[in-house]
Amino acid sequence: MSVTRAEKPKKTGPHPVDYAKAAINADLTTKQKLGFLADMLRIRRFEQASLKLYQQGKMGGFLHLYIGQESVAVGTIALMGEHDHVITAYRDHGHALGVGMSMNECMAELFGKATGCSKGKGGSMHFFAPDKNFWGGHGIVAGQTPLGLGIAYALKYQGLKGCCLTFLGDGAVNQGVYHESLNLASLWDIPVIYIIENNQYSMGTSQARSSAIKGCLAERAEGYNIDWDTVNGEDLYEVRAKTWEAMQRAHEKCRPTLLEIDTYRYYGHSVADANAKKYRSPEEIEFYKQNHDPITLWEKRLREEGILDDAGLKTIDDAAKKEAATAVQFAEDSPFPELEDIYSDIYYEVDLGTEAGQTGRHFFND
Amino acid sequence: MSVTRAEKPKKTGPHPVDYAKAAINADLTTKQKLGFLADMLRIRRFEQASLKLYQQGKMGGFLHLYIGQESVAVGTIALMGEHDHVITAYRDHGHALGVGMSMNECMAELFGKATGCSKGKGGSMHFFAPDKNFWGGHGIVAGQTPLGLGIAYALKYQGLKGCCLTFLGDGAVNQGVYHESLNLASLWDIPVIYIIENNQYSMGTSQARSSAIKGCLAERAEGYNIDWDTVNGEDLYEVRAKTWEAMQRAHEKCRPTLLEIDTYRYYGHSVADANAKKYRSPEEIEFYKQNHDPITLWEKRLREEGILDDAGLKTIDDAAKKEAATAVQFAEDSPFPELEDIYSDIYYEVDLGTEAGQTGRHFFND
Amino acid sequence: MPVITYRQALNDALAEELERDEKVIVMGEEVAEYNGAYKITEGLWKRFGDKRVVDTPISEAGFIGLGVGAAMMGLRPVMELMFWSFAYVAYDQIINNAGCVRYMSGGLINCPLVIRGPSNGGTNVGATHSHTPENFLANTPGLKVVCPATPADAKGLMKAAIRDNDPVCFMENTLLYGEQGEVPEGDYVIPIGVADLKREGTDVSLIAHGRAVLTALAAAHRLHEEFNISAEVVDLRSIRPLDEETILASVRKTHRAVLVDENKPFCGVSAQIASLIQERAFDDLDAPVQRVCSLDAPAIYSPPLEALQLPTADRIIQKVLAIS
Amino acid sequence: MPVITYRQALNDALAEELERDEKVIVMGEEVAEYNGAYKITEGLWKRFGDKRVVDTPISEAGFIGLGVGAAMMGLRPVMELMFWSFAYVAYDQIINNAGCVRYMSGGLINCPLVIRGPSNGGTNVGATHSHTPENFLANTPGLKVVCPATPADAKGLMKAAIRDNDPVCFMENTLLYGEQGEVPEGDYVIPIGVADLKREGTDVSLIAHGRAVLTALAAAHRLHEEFNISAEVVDLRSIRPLDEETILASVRKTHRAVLVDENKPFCGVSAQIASLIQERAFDDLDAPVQRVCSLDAPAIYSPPLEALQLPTADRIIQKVLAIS
Ligand SMILES: Cc1ncc(C[n+]2csc(CCOP(=O)(O)OP(=O)(O)O)c2C)c(N)n1
Ligand SMILES: Cc1ncc(C[n+]2csc(CCOP(=O)(O)OP(=O)(O)O)c2C)c(N)n1
Ligand SMILES: [Mg+2]
Ligand SMILES: [Mg+2]
Repeated sequence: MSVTRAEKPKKTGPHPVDYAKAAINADLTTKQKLGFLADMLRIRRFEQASLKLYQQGKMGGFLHLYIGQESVAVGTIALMGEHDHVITAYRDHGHALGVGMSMNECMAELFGKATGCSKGKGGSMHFFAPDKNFWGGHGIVAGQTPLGLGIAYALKYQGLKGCCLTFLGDGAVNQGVYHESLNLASLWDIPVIYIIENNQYSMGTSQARSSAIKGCLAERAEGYNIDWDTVNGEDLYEVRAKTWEAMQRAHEKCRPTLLEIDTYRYYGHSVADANAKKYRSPEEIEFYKQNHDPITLWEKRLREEGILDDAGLKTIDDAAKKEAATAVQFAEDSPFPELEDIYSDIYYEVDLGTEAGQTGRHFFND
Repeated sequence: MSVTRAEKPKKTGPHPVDYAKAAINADLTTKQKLGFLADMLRIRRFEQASLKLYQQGKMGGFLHLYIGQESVAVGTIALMGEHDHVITAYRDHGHALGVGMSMNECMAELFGKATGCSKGKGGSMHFFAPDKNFWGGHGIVAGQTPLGLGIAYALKYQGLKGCCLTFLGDGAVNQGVYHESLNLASLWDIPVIYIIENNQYSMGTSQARSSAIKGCLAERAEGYNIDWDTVNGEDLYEVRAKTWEAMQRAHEKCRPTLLEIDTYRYYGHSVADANAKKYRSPEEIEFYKQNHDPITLWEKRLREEGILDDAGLKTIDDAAKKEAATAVQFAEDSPFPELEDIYSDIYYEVDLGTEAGQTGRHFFND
Repeated sequence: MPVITYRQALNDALAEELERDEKVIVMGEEVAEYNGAYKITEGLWKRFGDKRVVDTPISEAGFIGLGVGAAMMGLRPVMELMFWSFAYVAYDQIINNAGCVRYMSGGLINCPLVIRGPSNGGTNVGATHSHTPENFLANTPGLKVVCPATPADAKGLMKAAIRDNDPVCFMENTLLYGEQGEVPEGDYVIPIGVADLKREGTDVSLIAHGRAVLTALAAAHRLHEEFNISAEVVDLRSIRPLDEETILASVRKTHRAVLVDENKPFCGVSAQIASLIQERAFDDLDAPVQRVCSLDAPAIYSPPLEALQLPTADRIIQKVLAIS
Repeated sequence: MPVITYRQALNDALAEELERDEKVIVMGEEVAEYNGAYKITEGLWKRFGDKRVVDTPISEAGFIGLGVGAAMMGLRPVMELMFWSFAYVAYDQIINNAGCVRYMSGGLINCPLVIRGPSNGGTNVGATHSHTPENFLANTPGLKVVCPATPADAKGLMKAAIRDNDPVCFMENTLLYGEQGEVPEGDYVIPIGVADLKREGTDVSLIAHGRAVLTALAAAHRLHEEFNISAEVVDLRSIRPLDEETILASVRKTHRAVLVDENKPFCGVSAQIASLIQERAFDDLDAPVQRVCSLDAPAIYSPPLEALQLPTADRIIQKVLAIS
């Protein structure tokens, strides 16, 4: 029943528009362009390291790898200004590193260490960095979609020109709360940008088996009178150009946008996904790796533009690898939380020892 | 902020299509046509009686009147065949009487009597008659929408040519579960027909203040690749013609449909609605009563067709009034449930005294 | 002290907090232009305008989630559920997002959100509209749960809830909205987590929350009049945090406890209290702790029957007599 | 008797019931082509085909509601929640539709639905994925709740649940799926509502359900070996209906009870059991009933810490020693 996507490769022909020429891309400096490469490689090297350590049993729970989708997080998040925020689902390493979180705190979180970004309490699915406008990391499919709305609502309430990039997967579009959020976003002119990272599968279920649509998932926005677009996610320039358009709509008109960005994940749904190569053929995966890898394509582009050579690439990649290795060491060396840490970070008032945190019993073990 | 709808009356000009000529209407007998009048009047007289008794304190809880919307229930439900089913929300008196429930059992239910259709356990919002393919009466907004899907699913599973008419309000379209249901209905080819009874308000909130749309509420079906239509609910012929089209689609192709039927309620959201004349002007209500009353319009039509005169109308109306009066007496005379009845109708196995109903403790009072 | 209704007390608290802190917003179905389905928000929209008092579509999961997101950003949304029963369509947002986001972020986030509305049976609105989920919500570390029984408590606790930096589930009762009582003037705030002795007594402790407190007081009155039994009435006021010391002190004094609780019995709040008392005051007990809950069936519509389904003074008295 | 895993026992039960009754359908996310996220439905799609074993989109409220509607019409859907934690997005459908429709219709409808899936902490998947809502669900008259601890119970109770004409919430545990045990051959059905003495003893009753039964058995073993204390282990198996007589008989024999429960403490299942025991076996108790629950915080991710958050044999032993 599942469609073999490799038979229907994405359009690879010349783009009708060259997004490199879009205003938001035209002025990019070499440094910025190389920076995007570095950002994508940071994600990939971090995850490759974490995969190895997961397989060595250094982590528990799930590990959902973002490898193959790096251009989406980097392409969008790099556009964020002071009042732009981001929230996503459990496949959150790319976004976390994208906003500038250190590999140390992220890797330590995977290890469940007290030095982790969430002190070892959240794990892979729950990275957070509010100081970097990154609001997680959420495990319940589509559960983050109204939160993104609320973040954007708060920006507007405070008169700030900002938006909230709110990511979800292609499988998440069939959760009701997402639709409630679309209606609210449009009805109230909330500067939220929903970004469907369409990697074609929700676990082992192809998009065709989970969503009834006419043309594409983003088209559902029509019913809510929301502007929408589809984006070729392997082209960083296109991702930037179309996301920027949406951000301007949010900043200038407080209107939401729904973007659907085509992308692909190379690994299973999570590392524990034993069926990773059953619901789609190894050939399909290989086809994407060969022809649609966003890092390779960007690298190629930068070479064509004459700003990258082998040595340059090596320098950037080595730095990413080294940061990852250092992070692994940091995580290894860090302590686990203490038993009593189980009871902190539940109530703000208790943590801060305020009066409100001291009246009555808050926890019901002895 | 609320739009005064009376300023924008519905189109009253000549219909582009004369639905009286539609196949499903062309062959109607005089008896059938008068029957629809009788059915609508039964609803109105039943509710007028119940309103009076509610105001006398004979009932508890809510009483959501259907008055003004009668053509929707009657126009659609009269089309039902052996394998067609119906489910709706809390504004359910019209549908209940429409499937042929007796006023006695309905009125007794409002009184909370043991002779009520739900033995006094459900009340106004929870009328049921599964033997007449009527599955309630549901109080949580949109909560019935996946149930209608399941009923239709079961029909298809059993190879029966049927459908489930699943009613909801214009305010219910913003509950997530309804969207989940639309996707499932289309994805799996389920013969469900969603019917939005758009009476323009959800409690005191106009449609414009609750739903962001492009053209109309039904258009959201596009995003799920579902056929849809809008219907002028004051024209019984149109309601029948368009619903029948949807039913044929369900019967023959197992495909869902979304219909949006324009209608209007004369009373407040419920009888307890103190604001009934605040969120919309008395003029607006009067305008609808004068120009868009579905019973008056149908009556007029039958007179034009030469099959109804004053005497005929009186006979039908008297019968409805008499049935209502009898029902009130029946309800008055009926006993309340006994205290021990509180504990029946919870578990089938307990009620039937099966082995499964007798192992372990089921209820936790002494 | 002025005598006002429970409804007015809530309305005053909301108005004062809206006035005091512009981060406070009130949001929910029909709270603005309609003045609230139960008129708790009467006049607020007119006074504070569209920005501060906001009508929502019927999208509880969506707007509660929105409230959580806005609270994470520092706003202080007070979200009305027209009935707490409707929390079940927003359950994930309440438990997982409001309740867990601080923990999962290792304390980087806090969520100063109030979710409020009536949570009660007794108004003949049937099973789906009569849920009382304070037991469920209080099961969740990360949430606070408050159930005021009187106008004064309603006001003082609402103000505390809005100022609290953690998510507070604030459970009212449609049958209490019209109840009158004295309410101190001025900035009256009652700390969350402090029970209140609503009546002193020596022979038995009646421990209750919400409207059950009034039922317990009625029973205490009759126990005194008809049986010369002196019943103490402890009003929990807050379910989580819970003022265990006041409960235990009362039981250590009276040696007998009857718990009155409009929850369904299985794992109701009173199950927790019974478990607590037998554990921490075992040797002080002269008789088993008794519970009077709603009769264990979905809420029945039939008005005379539903009146019997909720705890009644009669049932409390029977239980007290059985252990006296 | 063949020794098989808990997973295989469930799979066998599903296969046998699919075979026996063509009204049975299995539905959920990834249950068909993927063979189930936890492989409980392995092979069923291949054997029974698209009509009987159905993959759903990620729409729990929608498909659970669909299951309720189909069950009202006489089908017998067995719906998988990939985790019981995801019930919170379908809560209204479970409580209000599955749980209340029979009552609200005055008994005209019944709903032979099974909702099944794992409900447990301990696998480091964080707070949102580690809920154990058996207490909440059992609070609802109209729902049944079953929590098997062993392969044999898993099989026998699953078959009973599918044949039951009321909605059954069937709660498994990912940490048990690989556990092995003897399972009788043939049409093995265990009535819902009957507890099981998993170990006889005389000094203290350990009362538990689900995986906590294994923890209790481990503690009982060590209590015997290290302290010469004879602990009886009562496995509730079913939470609602509840086999109170077996619980009370055990306590009347041992005079001491320690309840072991992976719920969070506030209003956990063990609160109800403690309340029951002190009420009905007050004079038989030599010491207060003690509870060992999950430590009262959202589930922590950090693997070594989460292992300590769940009830451990050590904590059980401490409690037993404290009252012995
Ligand atoms: C409400 C809910 N249902 C089910 C799950 C289990 N689950 C986690 S991820 C996932 C697939 C999601 O797919 P998609 O949205 O496409 O995101 P992707 O994994 O491809 O990034 C499922 C079913 C969940 N976490 N939450
Ligand atoms: C989930 C939920 N939220 C809120 C309510 C309260 N409520 C009952 S009816 C209603 C308005 C529904 O309006 P609409 O869908 O247009 O139906 P109508 O009353 O016009 O028939 C509201 C808000 C409810 N019953 N369930
Ligand atoms: Mg996907
Ligand atoms: Mg309406």
